[in-house]
Amino acid sequence: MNNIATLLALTSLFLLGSSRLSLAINMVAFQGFLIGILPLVSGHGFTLEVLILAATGIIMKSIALPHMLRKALEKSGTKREVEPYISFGASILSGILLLFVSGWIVSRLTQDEGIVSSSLIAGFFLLFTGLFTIITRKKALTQALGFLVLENGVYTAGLSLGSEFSFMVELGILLDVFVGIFLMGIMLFHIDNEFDHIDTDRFDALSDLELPDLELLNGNVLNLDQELDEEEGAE
Amino acid sequence: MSTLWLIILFPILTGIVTLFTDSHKIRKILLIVCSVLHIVFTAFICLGSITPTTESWFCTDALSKIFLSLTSLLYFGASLYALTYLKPDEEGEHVSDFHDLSFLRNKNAVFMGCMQFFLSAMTLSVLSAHFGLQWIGVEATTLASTPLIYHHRNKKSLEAAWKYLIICSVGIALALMGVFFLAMAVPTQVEFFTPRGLSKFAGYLRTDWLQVAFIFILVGYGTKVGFAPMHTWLPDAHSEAPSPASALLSGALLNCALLAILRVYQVCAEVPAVQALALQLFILFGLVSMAISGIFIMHQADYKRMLAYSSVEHMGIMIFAFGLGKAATAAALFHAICHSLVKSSLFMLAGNILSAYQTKKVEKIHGLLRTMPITSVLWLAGFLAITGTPPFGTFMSEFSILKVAVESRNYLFGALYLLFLVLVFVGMLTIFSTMALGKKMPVNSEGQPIGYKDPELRKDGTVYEHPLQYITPIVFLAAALFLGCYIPEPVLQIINEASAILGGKAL
Amino acid sequence: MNITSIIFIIVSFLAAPILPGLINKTKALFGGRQGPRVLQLYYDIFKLARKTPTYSKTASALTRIAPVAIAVSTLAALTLVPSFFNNSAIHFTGDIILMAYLLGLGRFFMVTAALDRGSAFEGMGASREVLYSALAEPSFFAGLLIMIHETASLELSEIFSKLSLNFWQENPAILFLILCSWFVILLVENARIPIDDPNTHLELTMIHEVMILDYGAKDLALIEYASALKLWIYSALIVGMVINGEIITSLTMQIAIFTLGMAIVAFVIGTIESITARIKLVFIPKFIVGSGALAIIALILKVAGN
Amino acid sequence: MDLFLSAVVAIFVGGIIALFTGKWRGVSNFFGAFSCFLGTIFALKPIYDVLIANKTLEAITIALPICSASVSLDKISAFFALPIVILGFISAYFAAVTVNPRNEQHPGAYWFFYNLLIAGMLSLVASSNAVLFIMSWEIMSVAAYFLIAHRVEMNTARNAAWQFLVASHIGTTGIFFLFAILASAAGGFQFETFHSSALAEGSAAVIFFLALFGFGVKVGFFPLHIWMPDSYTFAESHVSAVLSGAMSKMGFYGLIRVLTFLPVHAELWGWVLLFGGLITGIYALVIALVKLDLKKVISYSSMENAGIILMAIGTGILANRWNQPLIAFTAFSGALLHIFNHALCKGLLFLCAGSVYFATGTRRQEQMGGIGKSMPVTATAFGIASIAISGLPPFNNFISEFLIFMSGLKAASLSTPKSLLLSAAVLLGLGLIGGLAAALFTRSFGLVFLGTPRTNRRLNTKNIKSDVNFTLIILSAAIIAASIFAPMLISPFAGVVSEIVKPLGITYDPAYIATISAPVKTISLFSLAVILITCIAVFIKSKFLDKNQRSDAPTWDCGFLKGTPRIQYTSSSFSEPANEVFVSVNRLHIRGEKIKELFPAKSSFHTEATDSAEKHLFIPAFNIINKFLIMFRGFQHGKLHLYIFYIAVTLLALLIWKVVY
Repeated sequence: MNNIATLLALTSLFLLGSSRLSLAINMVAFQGFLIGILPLVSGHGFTLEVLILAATGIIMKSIALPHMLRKALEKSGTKREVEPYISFGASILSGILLLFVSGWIVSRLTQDEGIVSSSLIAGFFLLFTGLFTIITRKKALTQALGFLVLENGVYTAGLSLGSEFSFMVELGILLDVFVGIFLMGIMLFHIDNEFDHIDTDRFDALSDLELPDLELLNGNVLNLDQELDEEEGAE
Repeated sequence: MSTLWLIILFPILTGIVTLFTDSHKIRKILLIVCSVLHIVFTAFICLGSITPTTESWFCTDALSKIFLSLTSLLYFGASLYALTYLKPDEEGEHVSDFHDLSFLRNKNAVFMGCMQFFLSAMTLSVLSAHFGLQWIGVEATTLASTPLIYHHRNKKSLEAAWKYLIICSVGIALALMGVFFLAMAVPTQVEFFTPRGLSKFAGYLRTDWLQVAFIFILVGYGTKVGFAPMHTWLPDAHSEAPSPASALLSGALLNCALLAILRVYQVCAEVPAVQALALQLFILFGLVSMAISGIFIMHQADYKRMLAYSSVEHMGIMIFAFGLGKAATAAALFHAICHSLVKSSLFMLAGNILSAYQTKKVEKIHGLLRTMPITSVLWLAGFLAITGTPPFGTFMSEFSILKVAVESRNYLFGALYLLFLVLVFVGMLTIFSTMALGKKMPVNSEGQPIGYKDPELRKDGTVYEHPLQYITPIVFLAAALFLGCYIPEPVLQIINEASAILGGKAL
Repeated sequence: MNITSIIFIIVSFLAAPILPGLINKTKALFGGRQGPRVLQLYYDIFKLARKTPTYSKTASALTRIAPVAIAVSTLAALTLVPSFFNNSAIHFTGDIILMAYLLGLGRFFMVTAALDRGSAFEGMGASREVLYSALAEPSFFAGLLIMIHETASLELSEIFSKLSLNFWQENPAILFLILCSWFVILLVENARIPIDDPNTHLELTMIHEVMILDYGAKDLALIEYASALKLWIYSALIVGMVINGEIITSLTMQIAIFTLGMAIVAFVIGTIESITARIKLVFIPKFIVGSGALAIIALILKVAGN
Repeated sequence: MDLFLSAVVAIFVGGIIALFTGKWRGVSNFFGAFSCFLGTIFALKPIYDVLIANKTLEAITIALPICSASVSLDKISAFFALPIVILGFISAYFAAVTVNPRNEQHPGAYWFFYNLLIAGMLSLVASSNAVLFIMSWEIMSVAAYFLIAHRVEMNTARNAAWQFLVASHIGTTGIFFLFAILASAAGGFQFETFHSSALAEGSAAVIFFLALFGFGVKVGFFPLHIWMPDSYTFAESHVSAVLSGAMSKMGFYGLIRVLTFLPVHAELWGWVLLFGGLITGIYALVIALVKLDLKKVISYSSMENAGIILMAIGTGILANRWNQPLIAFTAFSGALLHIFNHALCKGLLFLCAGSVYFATGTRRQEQMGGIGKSMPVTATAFGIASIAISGLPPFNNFISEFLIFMSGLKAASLSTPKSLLLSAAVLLGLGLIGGLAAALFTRSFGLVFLGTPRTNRRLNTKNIKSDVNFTLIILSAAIIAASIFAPMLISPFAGVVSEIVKPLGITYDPAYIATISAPVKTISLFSLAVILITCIAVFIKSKFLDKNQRSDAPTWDCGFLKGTPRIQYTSSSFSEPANEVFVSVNRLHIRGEKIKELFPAKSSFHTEATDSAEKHLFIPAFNIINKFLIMFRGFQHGKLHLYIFYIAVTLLALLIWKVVY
């Protein structure tokens, strides 16, 4: 369990440091695989349900979704994430910082129990890495990857806490995540079609920076004297 | 299998059928049939004829009933409205074209199908008692509504949909984390992972975990509800979505997410320390949301975005009220009802204006009272209703909330609350009076307007308004007006019951 | 209403036009001229009263009504003036306010009538008149306020009669200041030099005279008479304020002293008119406000004295 | 009470019928106006019962969503219902004959909001429940908003309406808050419960100042008056009459009503009202003197009268505080009488202005002149109203101002320095206000109705609506009647006064009524005498003395041979000397070239007068607020990753703040 947690953390760090998108997809796929086998090693026994869940998880997260993302990547013709908001080196450093933060939070949270769960740290770390990726990267594809990592983090944390729900709910959650990322994949295609790029930093047509030109909003609305003429004209 | 599954599953079925139907007419019929069926089911649930068999998945308490009937009602209104709003299929739009994964080709089929999925998801999230199931429902609403937002298939709607999907997914993922923590807060394995199930362990809940869980869930679902500063997707999505979808998003979806938070609060209320934290955060998020929305409603250039911000504001009002507790809880629930009715009508009316003028810019629209008499009168009435002007129901709730704030000696909060309400009022008044009043459009010799995009004017200088375009707003606004003058006994009873569930007093 | 007040009204009614004559006589005295007769105004009024009026084409009914209204309101004000240090014909709590405002009513008609003919000059006079009288009003009330405070009485005749000799002896400064400010008001309200020069020939500098440029005949007679009456009222107020009527017991003595007082007021006005020049129009508001300031200084002195 | 409520309902229902019959102009007009007539006449009966017959009407309880509210009519309510009923009736008539024949307007909407306004005001005064009060208050404001904006074609009307509703809403928040405080202290929304509630002194002060703020907006308390001149100006004249004559009185109603809830009135409040009123009154007149728009002048005069009334209320509070019941009684009576009288005068003035506007199509005094000859009834009515509003005898406003003067005079006879200050403020202030008001209204009356037309294209006699003369005559007659029968008003109004001070535990000696009636009686007789003598004298003069008069001469032009109508004194030149005096408050902004050469070319010259409060207080404040709000707009910049960043930061901040830390 600890080993898997360490591996998860390492893949995340790797993700932060790599500029090549195909590599990043592979990393995430590997992460999906690791998370898929996590329930098997967490010592809950090998019931049929656990096996099905693990299999579904692996198929979805490490095969289907990465495949789709790869297709999207091919179609868009992009290879690298260029000029992220925070450079790759700094990202790795921040990643390490985030790792410490996760450790700190987890240690504070579990101080009553006196145990520090490494997989919980990994969960938090994945969550933060996912957020960090979405925040600092520009390509829509990377953001989708970031979301996947975040989702992995949540899942890992959930497993490490041992808070398991019934089979159906777990399956439902998996399905939801899958559909979500699937949708993102579809939209990646659309983005590529519409914009000829998948850079989300150029997604800023929708903002409130523009001010309306309304007569009622300039201070002169208080002074209506000069408008006498208009009214007389209308009569 | 509980019969409750039926109400969740049949919209999915009709939705799938819709998705693969080529005839626009049949799709329309399916849409309406689905909504009517849903209303019938809802009526049975509200009357208590359908109840969950076990406690583990669903509950149909007063809270669920309120939000379910709101959802059902708004959905009915929105589908009626969608009948006229959706233009007939364009040439070459076939359903079964799966070419290069670029999603289904037929916009209308996707839209109507997803509406029904959306309904199902919302129903699931409202009815579910199990926190995991509820999470699935809320996430499903996001997934089902993304295609709705992308309906127009242009750059802006794509951008809006992408932002919506990413932000809400992130938020809801955080909420899932919170749900896991919630499970940790219970020392032993629980039989029912539901509010009632957890409440049985009231004395044994672990404060730390519960607090963390609550924060994660509040931030997570709060993103979906649209609390500032997580509301950023909301104006984009609401303004780009087609109006029936905006009406549903604003009137129904936000409520569903709010309900999810309230369900968690039900558990938190069992532990005083966590309850104090929760109430504090409620008030904080409420005031921040109101302030932010006020700022953006002032100087707003786009009337649909203005309505979206107004939703942020009203969610803020409600959560603020929940934070105050006591009678304000009931007031907030009442407010939720009135807000849903009014806001969805306003979005529909905005749709009318948009389809006539083809612009969402406030500054380009003047003298609506001349060109679209019915829409603009309703538009003004909606303005009064949404800003809490008596005798609309919103006034009653807003005033009772203020009274509770003062009663509990939160003078500062009360004053801020009023200040933000004024800010919103002024901003909205500016926009509504610019649009409805003022000079009529200059027209050329043929009576067609000059310098504007091109509403097709008829001889008398007005735009044709289809009855379906305004019948729902009329009914909804009338209902909001009626509720402001008199609350029928069953409604009052159910509100008070729901308020009691949340530890509040009667209205 | 007693016999004294009836005598007073009759006397005032008849004798009012003497005052301008006296003033003119004084001025002539200072100028070393013989000057017009003291009764000149009577002659003028009688002469005018015999003539038939001519009106401007622009004039409306108001021009015809105004002289009557002015005369009536001034006469009405007269009934409220203390008669020879005794009660006025009609006296009640706060009568002085009615008196002040009745004179204001006369002014209203004077001003609007001036605007009635559409003459630039008359409008000019009107615009000055309304401002100066508006500014004079507060200082009038300021003086009144001190006297009310001293006498604790709200009727004009009572106020004057209660202003005891003591007050004169103890607070000569205060009373003097009030006197000064009221005297300025007298000058302002009656269009005397240094505010206004009734004898000037340059319409641009006139105030009162320019407003009645268009009047002639009976109307002018009425207005001239009302003006004289107004001067009489103000003079009577000043006399009543300065001279303590309580100590003079017999009516004849009262009448004699009152007459003497009025003559002195006329003489003082004449003297002022002789030795000062008309001040520049832009300084008039300051002059009036300054006189108000005197009254307010008196008020402060009074409060400090308490 | 049933009758009163049914009157309200009748008016309201009439409005709705008129709304839905809007297509048929005549039908709509009929229902709208007729229901107003009917309702106002019915409402008179209960008002009479309460005010004069001293009956108490049984309260009626209405169920509202959050409480049950009772409706009742006490003396204060009945008193304030009077102006509503009178002006509601007369303006409805005016509207029926003038506005709605015009084609571009939708009569249904007009009547709906008009009737809603009247019904709202009537239910406002009748409600003895906070929720119902606020509801009626808001309905009244909203109805007024739509009435002001009724001429939808005009951006000015829209802007004025915007100002109105913004101001009104900001004020309403104060009212919201104060009622919330009262209700939470009393534990109920009924007014009866407010009386018995034990309020801390601090919260009483808060309530008072909130009330002053909230209701001050409606009455035009400086500097909250800013919306008022514009709204009254750009609304239809008969609407302005109702707004100024009745609606702004609702502000006084609210203030007085709230005063009755407070167990003790602090001295400070009295001073604030006194000096606030004084400043309001003088400021209004000083600004009005630079304004050239007839209706704006009348609007500012509303503000001036509000100042006088506030001064009187302040005097009353101070005198009560000093245990001078007679002075307090006089001041309160004066305030109430002035409210009533002002409603009549202001209604008449606005209706006259409306009638002039129909004839000339302008409100600019600079362009009018000589209208009196073609509109003698309007001119006479305006003249009467001008004399009255300037506070000159023989008309009613003088009598009410006289009472206020009396309270000041009486205070002067007290021996404390404070009382001297009070009476100095009242006497000097009222003196100046009276003088300036006279200046203002001689200007308007003289320049609009007298002289010759300043431009010849104005004054289209075809447009003169003689139908409206009926309303003018009625109101003029009412003014004269109120002057002559003023003593009869004192005793019913005294009942209102005693109801106002009853919660303070003060009862006034009934003999006071006689004390203050005595001078009022004399004045009324005096007024009657002055009116009669003047009439007789004028009659004699015109019949016998002016026999051979000629009226064909030109106006004496002092040797300037080419007199034209344009050489007449204009509105701005008339007030120029006054403006010179008050230049620091009402500085004009002059645009245009100065003449330099001996034979100048054609040049233009334009002056603009803004309200100083507007220019130096509100516009800068609005700009600052605008800038401040715009600062935050960068928050919604459209960058997705930063949006996610907000979420992350919120989450982390909360985690660190609340849990981990």
